[in-house]
Amino acid sequence: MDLSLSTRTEGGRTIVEVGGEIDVYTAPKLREQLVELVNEGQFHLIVDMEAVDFLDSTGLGVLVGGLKRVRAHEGSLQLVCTQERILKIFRITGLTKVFPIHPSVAVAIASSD
Amino acid sequence: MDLSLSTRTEGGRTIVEVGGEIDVYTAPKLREQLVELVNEGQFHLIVDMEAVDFLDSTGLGVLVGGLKRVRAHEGSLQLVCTQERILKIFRITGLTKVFPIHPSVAVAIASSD
Amino acid sequence: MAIVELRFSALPEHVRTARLVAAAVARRAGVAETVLDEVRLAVGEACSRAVGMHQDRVDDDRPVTVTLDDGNGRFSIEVNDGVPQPALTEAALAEGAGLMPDLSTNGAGMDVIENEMGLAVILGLVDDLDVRTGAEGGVIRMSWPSGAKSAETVG
Amino acid sequence: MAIVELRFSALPEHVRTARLVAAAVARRAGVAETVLDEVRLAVGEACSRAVGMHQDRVDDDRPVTVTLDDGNGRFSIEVNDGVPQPALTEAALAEGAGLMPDLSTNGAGMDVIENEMGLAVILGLVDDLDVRTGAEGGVIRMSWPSGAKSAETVG
Ligand SMILES: Nc1ncnc2c1ncn2[C@@H]1O[C@H](COP(=O)(O)OP(=O)(O)O)[C@@H](O)[C@H]1O
Ligand SMILES: Nc1ncnc2c1ncn2[C@@H]1O[C@H](COP(=O)(O)OP(=O)(O)O)[C@@H](O)[C@H]1O
Repeated sequence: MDLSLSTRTEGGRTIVEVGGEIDVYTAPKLREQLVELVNEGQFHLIVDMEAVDFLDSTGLGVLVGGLKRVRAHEGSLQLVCTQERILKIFRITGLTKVFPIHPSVAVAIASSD
Repeated sequence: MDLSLSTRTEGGRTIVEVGGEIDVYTAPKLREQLVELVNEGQFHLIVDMEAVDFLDSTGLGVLVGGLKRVRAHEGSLQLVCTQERILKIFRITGLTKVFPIHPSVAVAIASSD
Repeated sequence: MAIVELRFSALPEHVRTARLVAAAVARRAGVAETVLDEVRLAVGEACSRAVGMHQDRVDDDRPVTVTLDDGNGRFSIEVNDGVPQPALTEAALAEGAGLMPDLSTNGAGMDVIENEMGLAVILGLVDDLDVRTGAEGGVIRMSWPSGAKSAETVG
Repeated sequence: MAIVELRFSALPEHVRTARLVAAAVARRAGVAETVLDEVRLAVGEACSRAVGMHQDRVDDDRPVTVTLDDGNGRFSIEVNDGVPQPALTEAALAEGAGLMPDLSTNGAGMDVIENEMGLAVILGLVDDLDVRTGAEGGVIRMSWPSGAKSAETVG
């Protein structure tokens, strides 16, 4: 399955909804999307991963890259994820300590960063 | 997907309902089933292929083998199939002339052979 | 050139894997959705036949090789059964030697039907088809239009 | 022995095909459903890494090779990146040279994280793992229990 991307703003945050497979083939598109948002001056991002079927380290790398970019502008990058098999990959790589991970977009917006 | 097989009798015929993939790997199971029925003295068979996802020439070979077996006992082997992509394979190989193919089990039972 | 090659021990269980791979790579190469069923069936037939060629050769552990290539605006599949065979002569090839059983004839023995139905299906499905035998094994080569994407623009 | 081997040009698009094949063959080999996600992820990581090894080598058209083997009650996957590398010394291997970045350290540079996360995922997922480099290319070998079916009973 391919990658799908859609963005919207809500509560002062930009929400990036990602669906499908984030892997070595599709991750560049997600990277482009994040770079574009930062270039447009949107520094508070929430990446909603509830519709993601597959995530690998290339996808993690893109998320880490996005985090570095928003941080350079005092911004934030939070994740929405409840899928155990996706969470597991963040846990294995220790990235649960790097990203705030929330159970829903509403919770992510409500959270102070 | 694997092969699924179930049999029942109805209107003096034995109906073999086949589902899944009939190919070089699974066709032997279908062959065993047909041989078993003939050995049990059931010579009027209807093979219902409506739940078949994939059929190749090995499957066709098993059906032809079944036909030969029932004919040796003055029996019959009719097919139920409405799926265009399955029908196409019978057409390509000229087997539409060899097998009576019906749109439903009811029609197959009603047809005089 | 974007090439994918699958090699497998000549066992019926792997023919499915070959179908799966061929369909996935063909889809990615831009082969039309309506043609994918044909690709799946044709590669399955070619591989079943290849596996069958090994049937009476217990000591023969040469693999079957499926090569998928989406270069030059076409998606091509080559199946090599890995069973060395005497090469067919040009003349025999021209006559389609043994390739196309006359299944439409009423009197066609059903044994013939059973043995040659695989090639009959391939011949019925595939327009661009090439069959060769030789010391390197029997090779069936088939190809389909692969749509807009060329190998250079992919990736 | 039931072996399936997949070779592909070192392009990102083929990594999906490798995941697909590995999962299909693993399922058939009797690997538990709960483990299939791990297999899919691990082979994807190994292949992504292999493709990455080719990135700065334009002239290098050696393929990546994935070998799947369900012999001996285990399902094993070997990924060879096809990029000749100096062999690691035993000592370096024992120390896990460069394999396991210390991601739990707060100070770990995120560059390191990005570069080595693939191996970190594999190390986190796979119990039976072997990494080698050499003139034949870098090889990652992984295996999982393959359940009831042995190669002999299949088919
Ligand atoms: N192009 C290929 N694709 C997949 N597997 C291959 C390929 N070439 C060789 N192999 C595998 O690698 C193994 C070693 O064969 P290989 O090194 O090619 O022998 P040779 O060098 O004599 O041709 C073989 O068992 C074969 O299955
Ligand atoms: N070679 C390919 N391999 C894998 N996925 C591809 C490939 N080409 C395109 N895609 C995926 O398909 C999506 C749409 O690609 P596109 O080229 O616009 O047409 P299509 O949807 O028909 O593939 C992309 O998001 C991409 O992820």
